[in-house]
Amino acid sequence: MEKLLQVDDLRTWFRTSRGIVKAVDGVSFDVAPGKTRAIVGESGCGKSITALSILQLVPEPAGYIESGKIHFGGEDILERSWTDMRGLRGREIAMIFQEPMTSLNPTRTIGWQLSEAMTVHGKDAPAARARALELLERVGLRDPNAALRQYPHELSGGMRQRVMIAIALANRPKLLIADEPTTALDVTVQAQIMSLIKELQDELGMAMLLITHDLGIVSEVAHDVSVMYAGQVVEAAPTRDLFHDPRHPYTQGLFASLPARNRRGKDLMTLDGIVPDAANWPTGCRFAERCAHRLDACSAPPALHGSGTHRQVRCHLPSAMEVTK
Amino acid sequence: MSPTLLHLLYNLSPLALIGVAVVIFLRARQTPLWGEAFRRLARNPSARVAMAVIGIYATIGIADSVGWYDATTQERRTVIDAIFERKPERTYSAPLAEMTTGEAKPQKIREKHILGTDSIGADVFYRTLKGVRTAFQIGGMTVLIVTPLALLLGLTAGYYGKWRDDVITYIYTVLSSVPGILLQIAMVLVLGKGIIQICLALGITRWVGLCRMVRGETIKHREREYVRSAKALGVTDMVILVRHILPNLLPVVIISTTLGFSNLVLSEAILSYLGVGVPDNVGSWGNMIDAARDELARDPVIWWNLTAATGAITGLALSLNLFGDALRDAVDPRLRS
Amino acid sequence: MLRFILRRLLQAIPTLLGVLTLTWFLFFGTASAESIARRNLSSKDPTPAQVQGWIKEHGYDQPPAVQLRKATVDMLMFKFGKSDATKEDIWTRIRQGAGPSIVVSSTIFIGTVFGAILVAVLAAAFRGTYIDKTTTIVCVLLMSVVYTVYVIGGQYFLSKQLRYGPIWGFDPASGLFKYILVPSAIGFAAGIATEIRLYRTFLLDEISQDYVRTARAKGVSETRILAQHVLKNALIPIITNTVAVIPGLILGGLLLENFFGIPGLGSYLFEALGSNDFSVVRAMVFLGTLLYIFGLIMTDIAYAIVDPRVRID
Amino acid sequence: MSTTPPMLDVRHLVKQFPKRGGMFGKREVFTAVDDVSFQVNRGTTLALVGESGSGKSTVGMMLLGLLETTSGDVLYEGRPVIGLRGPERLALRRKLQVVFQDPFASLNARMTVAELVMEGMRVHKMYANDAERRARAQELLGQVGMPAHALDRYPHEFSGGQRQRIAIARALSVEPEFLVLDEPTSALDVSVQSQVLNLLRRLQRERGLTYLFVTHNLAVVDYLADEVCVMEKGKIIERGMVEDVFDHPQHVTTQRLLAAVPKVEM
Repeated sequence: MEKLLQVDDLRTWFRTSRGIVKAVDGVSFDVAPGKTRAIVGESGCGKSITALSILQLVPEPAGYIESGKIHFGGEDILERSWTDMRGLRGREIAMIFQEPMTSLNPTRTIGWQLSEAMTVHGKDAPAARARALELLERVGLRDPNAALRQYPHELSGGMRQRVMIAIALANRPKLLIADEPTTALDVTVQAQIMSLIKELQDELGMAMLLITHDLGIVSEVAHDVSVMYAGQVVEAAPTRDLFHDPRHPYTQGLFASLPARNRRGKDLMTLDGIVPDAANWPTGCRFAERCAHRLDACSAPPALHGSGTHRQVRCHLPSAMEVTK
Repeated sequence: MSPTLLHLLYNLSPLALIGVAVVIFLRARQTPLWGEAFRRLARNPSARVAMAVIGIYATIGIADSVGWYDATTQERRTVIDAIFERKPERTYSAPLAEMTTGEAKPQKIREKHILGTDSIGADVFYRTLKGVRTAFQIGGMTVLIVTPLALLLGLTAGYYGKWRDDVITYIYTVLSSVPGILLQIAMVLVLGKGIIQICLALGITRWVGLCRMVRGETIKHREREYVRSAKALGVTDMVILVRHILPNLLPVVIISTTLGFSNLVLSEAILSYLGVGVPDNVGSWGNMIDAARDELARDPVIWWNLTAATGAITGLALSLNLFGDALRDAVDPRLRS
Repeated sequence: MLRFILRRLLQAIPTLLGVLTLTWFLFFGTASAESIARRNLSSKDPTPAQVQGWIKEHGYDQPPAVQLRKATVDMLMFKFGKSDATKEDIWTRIRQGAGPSIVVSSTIFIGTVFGAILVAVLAAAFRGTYIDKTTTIVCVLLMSVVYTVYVIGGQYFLSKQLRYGPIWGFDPASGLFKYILVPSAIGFAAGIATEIRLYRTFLLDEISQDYVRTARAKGVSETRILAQHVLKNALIPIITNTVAVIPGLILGGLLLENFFGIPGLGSYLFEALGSNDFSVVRAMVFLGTLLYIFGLIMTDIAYAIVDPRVRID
Repeated sequence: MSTTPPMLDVRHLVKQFPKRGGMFGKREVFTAVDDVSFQVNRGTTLALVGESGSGKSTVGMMLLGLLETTSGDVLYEGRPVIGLRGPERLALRRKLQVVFQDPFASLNARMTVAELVMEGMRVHKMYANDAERRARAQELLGQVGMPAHALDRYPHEFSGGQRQRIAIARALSVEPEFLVLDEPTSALDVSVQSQVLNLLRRLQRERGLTYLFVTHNLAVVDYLADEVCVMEKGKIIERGMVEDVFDHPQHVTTQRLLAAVPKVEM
């Protein structure tokens, strides 16, 4: 099947006082049209930087894309200049962020910010205004007419995230990048927002790249998952396969460390040690230091085995390599 | 006490000051924040130049603070006096001039006055050097008034809140409502001229800004979890203020003090110009600039007196500003990763 | 809004009372009438009779209650009395001086604020580049020069050498522009650096906010982000930082006016300083404070207008 | 049916905050905690759950005396603790300790780990001298799984999970009986969360600690807690044994909360 988004060997690095921090260091994945790919990983694994790299929104001047290819609709959009990217941002690829409280301009009305998303892409102001009302209604704001004239601080966190969704979907993008869209919200609001996103995704036939650390959300929403660790994808598979049968020791550890009723009275699995320093990745397998199944081979960097459509694992263990055949 | 002994004691004060500074520096270098900040400063070229310049000024100031009792003139003479004092000429001469003008018998003065003499014949270079100590005295003493006052009141108001906060906020609102320069003028007018009086006037008007900042920061820190967990352990308020909150405020306090110091040096010149500054018999850049006003109006123009004072004061203020900026960059947590 | 303004005015009353107490303390509490008289009398060693005569003539012998009234009630009624030195009516001089002062200082103020916003926006737009760095260095340099040097040097070069304007005097009838050009230029040069630095910080604080990233993700151009998003938000601290000084513009510039012979309130105060004229200084301190408190109230109102997050009820 | 009195008995606790009002307006109040009562038995874990703004953290702060109560009583081992002053309050503080959510904010960055862990012992004049306290601090760090060389380092040199262990060691330094755990794992990644949860479980087992676990994470409650109180808008709307409440939620809010948790299907 033709891929909507294809990221190849992406490297996004940062110049810092400690040297070059290789936050994203050779990440590859793809997103099929209308489908959802989740990127999961713990804090500092590079998942958010990966998302920002796609829109070339990595915080400059410290951050830069060192190498890699990002194909969107067949075109390598890394070739585009920053200015050329503007036509793509918000129109073809939209993005929503984690912090609904700070992601909206505090001194502009909701209507203004929503209309702007359309007028910068050529829609005339009255039409944008009309569509803004329609969108606010669609994302479930109680009084969309009033909301147009309201300022962000007058809305609750959940409502603001709905406005962010409306802004993102204003131009019917082909791809939505959702970077931890529900992390800052209460659990009941999380559920509402996630189901709204899913609903709108189906309605618009849009593809989604979901960045999250919440395995529960992944399990409910994503078709495919890529698990990131230390700036790399360590395992990728269709969601069901990955959840039923995680192969990488890190993924296995992640699942085994989840607290649950049936683990009461027993110790949870832990991953001892800490993530290595991004300014100084180990030369071999980056997980080796915390891995319970470490082999001699692990002092050499493992490749990402397997095909893109089924399962890929970055591990030297025979049990991990076997499934990729 | 014999004058000689008095002067010896007098000499100890700058040395004690240096000693305290060295001890503080060495202790600070042990802590991760300041240790890292000093390393960053040492790497920053403009900070290095600024520190070198400040060091030169400080050396001059200290040399001018170490002296002895001269039995013949019955006055105190300092190291600077001994090395740089020149006999006044009868009238002005340009920098490195061959001769003074207006003399009945022109005498050779070459290399006597490298920056020339002013309209009454005083050596400009010597006067410029004498201004250094005054500048440091005013800056330093004012800082010694401002910082403890602002810290004490700001921490109290911010931490305890309630009526203490109301009273302190009221006091500084009233003080800051009077435009600073007017209050300073009024105070010196009432207290009379003198270095201590200027420091008092500057101190009373300057502590408000720092106090307001300290209060705001303290309120922020008061709500932080580390303060709460200390309270839960039973740590007393006094210890929380001194051991927990104060060290976290020090970076902003030190930076604002450094930048404030340069401002104080400049303020002295303005106050002296307004006639409410340093007494005329004390060497100060403000007084030199004041005198230069007439020297520019005459013909031929005497420009070197103004230029020397301006150069000296700008050099010091600029170095302090650059150093303060570099220090801010060095401790700014946003730049840390 | 009316309620808000009213409440804010009421809140200013205790501050005003505090200031009145402070001025009273400064001028009547600490300095004895005799010392004031001695400083004002021209002869070096005045006889006790001369001193007593002066005290009586200038009303410093009145009982404390009367002096307290002079320092509070009379001040609030703008009854400043007569100058100690020249015996002119202070209020008349203040009214005469306000005009010239406000012309010069508001020219400087407007020029500085708009100039600083312009430069700060440029520096922020090119943040991190040599344009930004040069601006910063020039600002630090400008900030390190004493104000008096700006005035003395500026007058010497601009008026005396280049003859862009008269060295002395103020005669609006023969063309206002030429009289205010050089003083304004000097005031502008002396004041702009601090403002640029401040505004640049405000702008950079806004640029690093999350909503800017949202705007970029929407496809908004950098120019538009700066103009429509960042500037609007940065204007809030800019406005609230500048509004407070607006009423005080009436007081003019102490040094600048004196130097160029502009007969404003700055000159008046300068003269009063030279002649130890306590009554004038007292009146000016009070007036300055009143204007500043008024400025603070205006600041709060401006805040309520420009920042939608501030609730005024 | 236990006959011994509960270790902690909270009765009709109320906390009201004044709303921001003008000088003309009437003094309005916001009730953050509204008539909350519960008991915690020795050696057990009571979870206080609810969404943000439900008042759960406010309850914790009041128990610790970090926030004044508006009304109500708190009995610790049968003795009232509200309004205690001086030595009695200090003695209580030894028994009741707290671990906060954010290990980056709860450890003063300007103090070394040794200073942090020893501070409480100094306050309560435990052990004869600093050398003994230091030895004890080292022992405690070992118990929470921290290396010995951690003593002379500063908090920023450690990861989030390690810092949380330092915070736990600091709380344990005064040998408390009761710990208020205020979202102790919310700022941590799952793989680190499990380390902290295991540690908390072990400490409870070994030292017979009693926990009040304030959290919004229902999975953690399901794993760790014995009893649960569900809070909404300052009130306790449902309480009971975790299994009962989670399997048969009575209140509609509890049902909604439970339904909203995304399930990991494996």
